[in-house]
Parts: sequence; structure tokens; C-alpha cells
Amino acid sequence: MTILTGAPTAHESAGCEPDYVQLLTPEGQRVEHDDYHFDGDDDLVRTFYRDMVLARRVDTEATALQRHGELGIWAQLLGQEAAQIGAGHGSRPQDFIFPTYREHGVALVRGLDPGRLLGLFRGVDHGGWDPAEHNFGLYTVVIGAQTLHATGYAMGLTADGLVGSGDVTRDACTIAHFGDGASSQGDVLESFVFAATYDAPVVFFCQNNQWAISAPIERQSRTPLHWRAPAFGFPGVRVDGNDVLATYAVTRAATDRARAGEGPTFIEAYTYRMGAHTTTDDPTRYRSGADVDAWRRKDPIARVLAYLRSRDAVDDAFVAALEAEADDLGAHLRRQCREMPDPSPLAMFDHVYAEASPEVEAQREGYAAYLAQFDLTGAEGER
Amino acid sequence: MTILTGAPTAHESAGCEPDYVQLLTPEGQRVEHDDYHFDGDDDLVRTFYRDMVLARRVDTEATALQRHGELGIWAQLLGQEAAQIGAGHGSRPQDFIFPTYREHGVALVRGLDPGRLLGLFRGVDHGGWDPAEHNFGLYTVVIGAQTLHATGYAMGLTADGLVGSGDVTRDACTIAHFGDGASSQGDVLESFVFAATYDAPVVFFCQNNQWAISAPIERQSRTPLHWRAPAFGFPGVRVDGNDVLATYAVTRAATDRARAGEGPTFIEAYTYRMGAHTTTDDPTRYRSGADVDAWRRKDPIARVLAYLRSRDAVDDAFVAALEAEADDLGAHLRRQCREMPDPSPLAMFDHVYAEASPEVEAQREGYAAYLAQFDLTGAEGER
Amino acid sequence: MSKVTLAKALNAGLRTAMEADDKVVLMGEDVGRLGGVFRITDGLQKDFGERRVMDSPLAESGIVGTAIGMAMRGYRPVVEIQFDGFVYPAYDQIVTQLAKMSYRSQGKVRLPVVIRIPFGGGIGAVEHHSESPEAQFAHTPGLKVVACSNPVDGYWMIQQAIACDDPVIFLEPKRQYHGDKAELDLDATPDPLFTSTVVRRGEDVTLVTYGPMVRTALAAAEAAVADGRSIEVVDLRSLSPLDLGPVIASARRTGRVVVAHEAHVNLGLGAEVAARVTEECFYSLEAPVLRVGGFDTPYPAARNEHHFLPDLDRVLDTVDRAFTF
Amino acid sequence: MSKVTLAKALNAGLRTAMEADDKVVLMGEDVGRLGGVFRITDGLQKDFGERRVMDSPLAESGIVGTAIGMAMRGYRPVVEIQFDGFVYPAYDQIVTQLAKMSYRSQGKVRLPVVIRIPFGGGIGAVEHHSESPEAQFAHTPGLKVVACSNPVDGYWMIQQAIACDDPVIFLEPKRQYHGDKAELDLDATPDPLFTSTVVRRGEDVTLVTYGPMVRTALAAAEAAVADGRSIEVVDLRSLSPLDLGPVIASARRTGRVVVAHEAHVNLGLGAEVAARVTEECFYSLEAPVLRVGGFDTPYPAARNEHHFLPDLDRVLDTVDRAFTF
Ligand SMILES: Cc1ncc(C[n+]2csc(CCOP(=O)(O)OP(=O)(O)O)c2C)c(N)n1
Ligand SMILES: Cc1ncc(C[n+]2csc(CCOP(=O)(O)OP(=O)(O)O)c2C)c(N)n1
Ligand SMILES: [Mg+2]
Ligand SMILES: [Mg+2]
Repeated sequence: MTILTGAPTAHESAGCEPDYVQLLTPEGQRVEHDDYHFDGDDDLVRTFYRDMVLARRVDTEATALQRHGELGIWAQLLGQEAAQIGAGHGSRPQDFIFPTYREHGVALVRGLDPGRLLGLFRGVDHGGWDPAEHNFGLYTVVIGAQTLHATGYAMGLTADGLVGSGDVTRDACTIAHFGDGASSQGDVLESFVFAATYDAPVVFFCQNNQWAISAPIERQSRTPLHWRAPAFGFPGVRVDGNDVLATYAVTRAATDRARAGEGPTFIEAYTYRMGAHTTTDDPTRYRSGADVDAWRRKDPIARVLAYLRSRDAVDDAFVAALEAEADDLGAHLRRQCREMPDPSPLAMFDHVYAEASPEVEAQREGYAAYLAQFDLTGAEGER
Repeated sequence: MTILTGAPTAHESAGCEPDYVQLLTPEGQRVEHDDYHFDGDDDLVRTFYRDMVLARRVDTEATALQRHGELGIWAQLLGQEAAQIGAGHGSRPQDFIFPTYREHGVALVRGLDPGRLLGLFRGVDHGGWDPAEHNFGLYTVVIGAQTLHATGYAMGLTADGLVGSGDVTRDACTIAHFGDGASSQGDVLESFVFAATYDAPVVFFCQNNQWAISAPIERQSRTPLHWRAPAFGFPGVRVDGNDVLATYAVTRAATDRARAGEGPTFIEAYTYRMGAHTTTDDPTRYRSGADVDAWRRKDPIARVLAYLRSRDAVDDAFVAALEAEADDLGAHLRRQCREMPDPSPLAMFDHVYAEASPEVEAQREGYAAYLAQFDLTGAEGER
Repeated sequence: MSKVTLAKALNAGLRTAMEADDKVVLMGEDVGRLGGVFRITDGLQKDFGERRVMDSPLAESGIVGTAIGMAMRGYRPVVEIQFDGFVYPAYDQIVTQLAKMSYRSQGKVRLPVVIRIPFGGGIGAVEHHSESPEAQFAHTPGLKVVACSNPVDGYWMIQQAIACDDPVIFLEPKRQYHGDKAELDLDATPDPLFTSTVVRRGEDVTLVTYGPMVRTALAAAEAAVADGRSIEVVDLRSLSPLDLGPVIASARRTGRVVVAHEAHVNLGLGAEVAARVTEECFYSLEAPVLRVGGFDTPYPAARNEHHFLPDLDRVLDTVDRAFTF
Repeated sequence: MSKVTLAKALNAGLRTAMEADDKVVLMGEDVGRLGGVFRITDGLQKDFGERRVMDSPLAESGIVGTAIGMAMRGYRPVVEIQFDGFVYPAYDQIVTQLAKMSYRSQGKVRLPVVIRIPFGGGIGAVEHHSESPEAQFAHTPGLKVVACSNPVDGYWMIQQAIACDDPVIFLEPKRQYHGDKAELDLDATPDPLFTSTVVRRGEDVTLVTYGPMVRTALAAAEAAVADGRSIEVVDLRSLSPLDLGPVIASARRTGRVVVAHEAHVNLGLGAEVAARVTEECFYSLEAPVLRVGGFDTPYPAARNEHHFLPDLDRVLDTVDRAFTF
């Protein structure tokens, strides 16, 4: 049978690097690619470097805050900085981002104060920011659900005539973030159908970090994930997810394409979850340290620094200043976290509906009266 | 960008025949294909011919019964006889078939008395046959749900060691039938994921009859449906769904492959729904008569007859005898339908559970007592 | 306007809403050229174009999920689910996403999405075409759930649901689509959406229902006159929030309450009505609140559905039972 | 056997069931090498192999749908849904397929599938990890729904659920997984699965609950002693079918009934219990059946969950209210 085209490439089976877009090697060497080019200057690369360092610091601090009991749980991004910072910079401010629960780096690039991310993990809210403020949606915990929202929002952009005018400050698109595990969900696969049918300006950005909790990528797919896109009628591309120049270039190309009215693109950012799934997970139960070590040698931050150093684009002063900035951010985060007020009990009854329901209001009143019995003045005063 | 491989082939855009496996032209000429071969003799082709004629008769009779108020609704197979008879014969008796609601032809091949199909459409039951009797499951109305059942059953076959022994009378697989519209459902797409991950011996047989009620195939997919299979890691093939030799050969190859333990295959049978979606549908509201006429010239039955005639493998006596057989079948169906008893009211309480629930039993008793008030002796006597 | 069926009234209501606000868009299977399998959207794609009346791919989760995205972008999508039994693939999007977005975002994101569901039985259909899923939605905070029962309500309620900033599950009694006609007074001021209403006055017993059973309840009340029994009929209209004011006022007078619906009795709306009314009217009730509804079996084959669905006789039988206490 | 937690008891019950019948297979996300995020299946893949303990792709509809297929092939799949809030993508397969297959096939196809769901709140988790979806399943004919509340029941009930030829939704109170330990008597004869049981005798009021709230109810009963109030506590265990025999017998004695659960009160199990008990015990009740449960809001942020979930005080407050009638 000649029909079978689904087998892994010999390349992959041989355990080699997968065939992906790479513009910066793990050693920090620039390489060229036929289709994708990095057109930024050293300033931009320095910005990437800075954002990656800060994103990692956010992650480290939040992890520590969880260990100290200040957060209930934390989902680490360790190792995925290049994928996220490249994706973040690859979009434009008018593009709307639909994150999953791990896109702390993208949030940072979008200008969201990282402290705002902590509320969800501390248990004081379900997402403490206004999505409209930075065109950055709430974190989504139900795996894959947001990919359909991103597609629908993109359909709305088309309906609004915000696609294909050629004005890069006006035309817009959406980016749907999700993981390799999510690629198995019906919702994600249906979002490919809708995106293709409506030619929606949406970029599917999949961080294939090789694991969905304890399930390795082989449990979800026998083929590279990006193969799915052309099957549904739009381009798919695999990029070295630990190479920020490449993730940036590929995202920029895909969003440009979407904004131009040429439809969706699927990006598979091939990377690795260096940490645990979350702070409650114990990866030693299901994966080998050797793998982790191998990926550590492909660290996304180290290679940018090596590149910048090789060009004398950073010096020790820059690195030290950045370190100080990161320290400040860490201190800010710790303070913000500890100072975050617990929600008022009666806030629990807020916003169930946009137009208040008499039933919820009655329950609010009943509970307020109940609390008043105990003389919990806090309960009354906080609303 | 060189990544885009999802565009329609020039062939298709030009409005030509799609690129598919064909072994018999619309004119009844045998043609050869590199990968698929018809290895049957004239007897087998005559059997195909007979089954297609009988399947069409079942369809015509049931449609008429609906018009006469004997059935509540009927889902016609008109035009899809070759797809179904080829698929039916391409399986082996030990293979388990998971139909949708239109596989009357497959049912016929599996030896199910076509009269048994009518109960569902008459409203006397939800499926009047025992799936185990002919390894033919109940019709499934919720679009796509059965594809996961077929995949799970196939996983069970593997677990039972009924795959890959090389004994064709022992090894088994499943066939999941579904339509082009169903291809958009999350369940169908998830079934591809599971089938690939578990290398399940399941054949996905999609009758792309170009329509999902009023939605043309373009609403579901911008690319040929069979492209999806390799993306998930197994072969996909498009076959002329109006060519019974081809649908047979392709199904036989796919089921052989599945039974041999080589995993799933996706078959897209490219055909056309000549009738309405169901007897309650009015296709003139959404499609042109010209299309229907064009497809009429590709009638699946006419071409087999032409082929058999060209080989002198049938004569007028054969055709007449078959006509008589079909008449008998029609009379049998009409009688069976009219004689089908209405369900007893209390049968409504049967089989909610395998192990009876006191609540349902109490409701049964209560309703029996209620009916007894009206002296509806029928209600009491029938159980 | 001449007298119209519920189907035509809904069509007119949708048209009016679309004319009033160009952010209103329709989505669903076969809603465009075909006008929906029940023709509720008949002619709307022709008049408003493909951008506003979108034929969707065959995937309910995808339809509701993209409708949520459209709503986030400022649209007011009205989704048609083809039949009640096919809403379940979209259940996750409805229950975990649509229902919770306002709450999660502290009111920053509003999702004015209407999900229209032709519901209930009595049309002789095959399985999955006659379900009554209302309790599953009404149990979900964040959703509002309404059911219309007649053309006049259909016309106004669909417009009110579209105008509402909350997600609304809009249940349409499919067996009434082509039933009794009524005159539409386009200048009338309709009752607020989330209110119930007494549709027939009576003295002896309060019969509470909604959607397809309102007609049955009114017929039962009419028939009961001959027995000298005066039945007050309340059409709940809103199932979440539940407006039990009229029911409670009535129960205090009559002392007897019967709740009727097509849905399975177990954990159906009747259970909630019974629990609340009993708590509010404990000293007024002469009998427990009784329920009559679909049995706790899957929806049976069509030829038995008249046994499954509560009809006039079964409703009156339950009313009689309320007088045995 | 020494004293074990609910988590260990369930693990032991699964192991025993797998040893007894090699058609029993486990399916779900992370159930294999990891042993599930709660470690309920810990060690089982190691001992029974990958064929019997299958790590599934991340797709709940796919998991339940393939489990149905496995069951049609003669297996007895036990599916783990990782958290209550993630059962909804599988809702269609559960409600339209799993629940109806016996009925549709007139008993020819049986689907002995168990769906294990760690449910309820109280563990400080992020959203979607603390839901109580039982009413949605109990409202669906064709499903049986049970909830265990302690290690002994966990051990026996999971085995009984697996042995049952019907689909069973098996609810595990996740906040009790690592709570009170109990001794397992492996030679005991457990109560039949679909029965409720009085877990504490009392005279003044009947407190009905299940799952995670049983512990709270028992603590409330203990605390009430000081006030001179004697509370009888019933653990429903089976939510569908509902075994109300012990509740009704108790209510006839006490005249007062309170139902407590974590699920939203509106259309929660309490509504059904209230409606039925009132009908059966109309003349014995001194007060309406009162309900205390989760409010009708989405599950709040973790730092407010102790306000959302009924605790000992709120349960006792409701008990007090039952004495104001
Ligand atoms: C519908 C649903 N099912 C299960 C879960 C539990 N869960 C949370 S994260 C996760 C794995 C996700 O893996 P992936 O998509 O690869 O993202 P990653 O965590 O690696 O970033 C699972 C199973 C969930 N959140 N939602
Ligand atoms: C989940 C679900 N949604 C909607 C429907 C209503 N419906 C019945 S058949 C059909 C079209 C199916 O099209 P296709 O899969 O191409 O099969 P065909 O009818 O052409 O054989 C639709 C939308 C359904 N049965 N199930
Ligand atoms: Mg991952
Ligand atoms: Mg079709």
C-alpha cells in the first residue's frame, strides 16, 4: 500500500532532532532557514532575553511561594520560556490571546502584572485581570475549551472587517494556546474544523512539552502534531520551542498571515516541561532524569545569552542590572502575594449573572444574616 | 511558505473526478489500480449486483411505507448501494459492524432481515435486533458516537488476542460507519486519536455522500476527508463509492490489514445521497437538480449490470428472477411492517436496567394500576 | 398581524431582534438555506446574509464554543441546537464555560448567548428527538433557563432572551410549533422575561407547568369544570430563576399543588417546586405537592410516547390524588 | 488488615475486583505509571500490566466511548475521571449512549461500566476541581449513581459497582481520601450496594446526607448532644435508585428532616428527597423538609469554599430552623 504516509520519519525514529524551524542552535549559533527569517535587531533579542529571564524568575518565585504555603498550587513554565516569549512578541497588541493555565511568559509580554496571575493559584479569585485590558483572556483549566473561543473570536474579527485591510496596526487575529495533551480533545480538533471552514484568523500555538502530566506525547499521537493542520486545510509548522528567535519568527509569520485574511496556522513549539506538571506532581514516578538532563543542555535562556555575548550585545553590567530587576520583581511578587486580601465571603454571590437573579440575592441576604449572628463584622464591612 | 499542503488538488478544483480508487467505470468498464485489485469471480459480482438491487428495493419499499403512514420517517440509502454492499462484503462474519442510521445495505449483507430495521422508523422500538446475532450493532442516531464504540470494541479484540494470528476465520476487526457531516464531530476525531494510540483493528468507513442534511461537504472540510487519516498516523484512502468492486477491494484490504494487527484505516467512499436526507427533508430548498442528474449518470447499480452484461455473466432470466425476488422481498417487508405489533405500554418499563430498579418497578406497577382503571385489558395481557 | 403559529412567532421575533441590533447573529446546523429543520429561521439568511445567519459544521461543542468566542468579541449569538437530544456534545462548553464566564471574570466578560432548543416529545420521532433536558441546565448556576408555551410568549421571550446580557437556554416546545395560532400585538408591553404567570384562574388546586404541557394543563382545567373542580394554572415560563411568587400565592389559597412536566419526575423541576412551595406554604397545604411527569425510563419508542407523556387524564388523576389527603 | 484510608481502601477494592475477574480493566488519564493524581490506582499497572490498566489519551469522551466499546466486547471497564469538573466532555457518551444501551437493545447489550469520579470540594483547589455533579446523573434513567463516604464502604462498594451489570457512576469524596482511617474486615458481608443506611441513631430530627458530608453530619450530631438534641443520620450511599426506606421510617418517628449536600441546593438531591419524603410522610412531618447545601453560585475561589460548603454550623443552623415550625 502506498497510501500509508503516517509513519514517523526515519529522522525521528533514529532519535535525532525532529525536523523543525531553528534559527539559533543550543550553542547560540545563528542558522538560517529557507522559509523563516529573524529580522529583528540586537535590541529585540535583548528584550527577548530580558523577558525570558523575568518569566523564569516569576516561575521560580511562584514555585517558592507555593512551597511556603502562600499559593495552593503553581503550574511551572520552566523550560518553556522561549516558546512563550517568542509567541508573545510574535503577536501585536490588537491580537487577542487565549491562554491555557501555564502562559505566564506570554502574560508578561502582554504587559499583565505577573502578580495578577497569582490570585487564581492562591485561591482568592478565578482570574484577577480584565481580559480586555491587555487582550489576554483568563486562564482556562478545562483542557482545550479556549481553542473554540479563540476561533469564534477570530470569526468575529472577520465579521468586524478587521482582517485583510493591510493595515498592520488595525488588522487583528487571535492566538489559541494549548498543550500536546490537549491535542487529543474533541474541542481542539473541532476548532480546526471551524477555523478552516470559516477561514478564521486564528493561530493555534501548541507547546508540545512532551508530557501531559504523566502521559508522554506518544500517548496522544503517533505522528508529529503539526501534521494535523494540513489535513484540515491550513499550514502546520514545527518550530524549535527552545529557540526564541524561531518561535518569534514563526509566530510573526503566522499572525501576519491570519491578519492578512489568509486563514489559520498551526504552530507546534517543540519543547520540554523541565519542572513537574504542577507543584503537586511528582515526575520521578514516570520519567527519567536522563531525559531531563538532555533537555537541560538545550536551555532556551542560555543560548540567547551565548548569542548576545558572542556579538558583544550584552556585557556583565547588563546581566547584573537584569538580575537586579529580577530581584525586584521577585520581591514585588512576594509582597503582592502576601498582601492579596482574601475575598469577602459575600463576594461569592457577585457576578453569577450580569443581570442579578432574585434567587442569588436572597441567598446572599440569608447568608449575610447568618454570618451576622456570629458577629463576623468582616463579612459585612467588606462589600 | 512551503508549509501549506492543505489546498485542494488542481484536479479537484477543476471540477474533475477526484482522485480515487476505481475498478469499474460508470460505463461498466473494468480498470486496474496500482494498489487495489478485485480478485473475485463473476459469481461474486453477481452477488454484489443482487444485493444492491435488493438494498435499493428495501429502500424504495420503506420510503413508500413512510408515505403511506406506516413508518414515522425513513432514511434513504438511494445512490449509496455500492458503498454499502462493497463494505458489507469486504468484512468477514466475525468482524463487528457499527452502523449509523442509513446502513440498510450493510445490514442486508450481514444477514439481518430487513424487516427488523423498520421497527425503529415505525416507532415500535429503538432497534429490534440483537447486535450479537450478526455482529451488527444498533443504529446510532447521535452523530459519531459509534466511532468510539467501534474503537473500544477493537481494543477489546486486541486484548482478546484476536488480532494478528494470521487465521482469517479467527482474527477480527470492527468497521465504524459514518457520514461526511459526522467527520466534524469531536467524537469521530477523538476516535482517530484512540485508534492510532492503541493501534486498534478498526476500519473507519465514511460515506461522503456530499451532504449533511442541507450542509454541503465544504461546510465540514476544505480538504478531502481521507487526508485526515495519515495526520493521525494511519492510512486513508478515497474510493469511488459508486463502484462496488472498488469499495469491496478497499474494504477487504483494510479489514485484512486490521485483522493482521497493522492498525486502523480510513476509507472515504465518495458517493452521493440521491434522495432526501430523510423522508421529512426537502432537498429542493438547498441543492440543484443538475447535481443530482450528474450523479444519476454514475448510478452504482447500472454500471455493474453493464459490466455483467458485457461479460455475458447475466442474462434476462437472471434479471427477471432477481426482479421477482425483489418483489417478494417488498411484499414481505410490507407485511412485516403492517403486522408489527405496537409495544405494550408496560414494555416501556423493561430493560431500563439489567438489574431491576425498585423505582422503575414501582412506576410500572403504578401505571399498570392506573391503566387498569380504564379497563385497558390489552395493557395487562401483553407482558 | 394575522394569527400565527409558535414557529412563525419565533421567526418574527428573531427577525425583529436582528433588525434592532446588528450584533445579533444566528448559528447552527442547517439554519441558513434550509431555515432549520423546523423552519424557525426560515428566510433569515436570505434577508440578513451569510455573515449573520451561519450554517455551522456538524459539531455542537464547536458551535457553542465559537458562539462564546463571538460573544467575547461583542456579538449576541443565537444558537440553534437541532433537537434536544443533541445538546449533550455541547454540554461541557455550556456548563463549564458559558455558565461561568461572568463569575470567573468578576463580571468583566459577559456572554449574551441564547441557546435555542426545540424540546419535548409528542411528535412521533425516533430516539434522542424528544428529550426534556431543562433540569440539567437549571441546576447550573450562571445559566438562565426559560420555556415558552405559546406564540405570543414565543415572540416576546425570544427577543427578551436575546436582549439579556446573561446566557439563556431557550426551550421551545416543538410539538406546539405548528399548533394553536395566536394574534401578535406588536405594541403590547410583554411581561418581564423571568416571571411566571397565572394563565387560568381557579380555586381548588394549583397546577404548575411550563412549555408543552401548558396546553395540556389548560385542557385539564377545562375538563375538570365538569367535575365541579376549579383548577388554577400557572405557566412558569422561567425555570431559572424560578419565579414562585404566583405559585405560592395560589397555593396559599388552594392548599393543593400539582406540578406537571414531560421531563423525568426524578429530580425534575417538580422536585424543586415541591421542596420550595412546601417550605413556604407549610401551614397552608392540605396535601403534599404532587408531581406528574415522564417516567424514570429513557424516552420510549414513539408508539408508546402517549403513555410516557403525562396527558390530560394522567394530570387529572394526579389532581384527584391531591384530594385524597 | 490494619486501618486504612479511603484512598487505600478503594485501591484494595479495585485490586480485589481485578484479581477476581480478568475482564475488569482500568482506563483513564494518568491511572497507570502515576497511579492517578490521587494514587487510587497506585501499583495496579505494575501488577496487572498495561493491558489491564490503560493510560488514556487526554479526551474524556474518547475514554468513556471506548470503554463502552470494550464493555460491548465483554470487558468490565472502570473509568477514572480525573476530577469532577472534567466529566462534562464525556457527558454525551454517558447520557445518550451508556445510559440507554440496555433499554435500546431491549436488554441484549449490557454495559457494566463503572465511572469513578473524585467529587466535591474542600481541598483548596482551583476552579473545576470541586464540583458535585451527582444530580445531573441521577436525573438520567439508565444510570445508577452511588457515593461512598468511608473506607469500609469504599472497599465494598467499588467491588459491588464493578460486579453490577449496569453502568454505575461511582462518586468518591476526594476530601476524605486521606481522612479518617478504618479497619477492613475482609470476611464481612457488606450491605447491598443500592441501599441507604442509618449511621447514627437519634430521636428528634433526621439528617440525610451522603459522600463527603457524612462526616460533617456525624460531627453535627455529636455537637448537638450538648444542646440536648438527638439527631439521626442517614447515609444515602445510593443516589439512584434512592433507597428512602430508612429515611421515611426515621421521618415518621422524628417528624423533622434536613437534607445536606455540597451540590447546589437548586435541583440538588435534597429537592428529590424533600418531595418524596413529604409525599410519604405528609401527616408525620412537623416541619417542611429543609435543605442545606452549596449555594446557587458557581463554585467560588478556594479561599471562600468554607463559606460555600455547608459546615457543622450551617447544618446545625438548618436543624434549628426545622424546630421553628
Ligand atoms: C477536560 C480536562 N481533563 C483533564 C484535566 C486534568 N489535567 C490538567 S492539566 C492536564 C494535562 C495537560 O497536558 P498538556 O495539554 O500537554 O499541557 P501541559 O500541562 O503539558 O502544559 C490534565 C490531564 C483538565 N484540566 N481538563
Ligand atoms: C449529535 C447530533 N447532532 C445533530 C443531529 C441531527 N442530524 C441527523 S443526521 C444529520 C446529518 C448527518 O450527515 P452525515 O454525517 O453526512 O450523514 P448522512 O445523513 O449524509 O448519511 C444531522 C445534523 C444528530 N443526529 N446528532
Ligand atoms: Mg504538555
Ligand atoms: Mg452525508
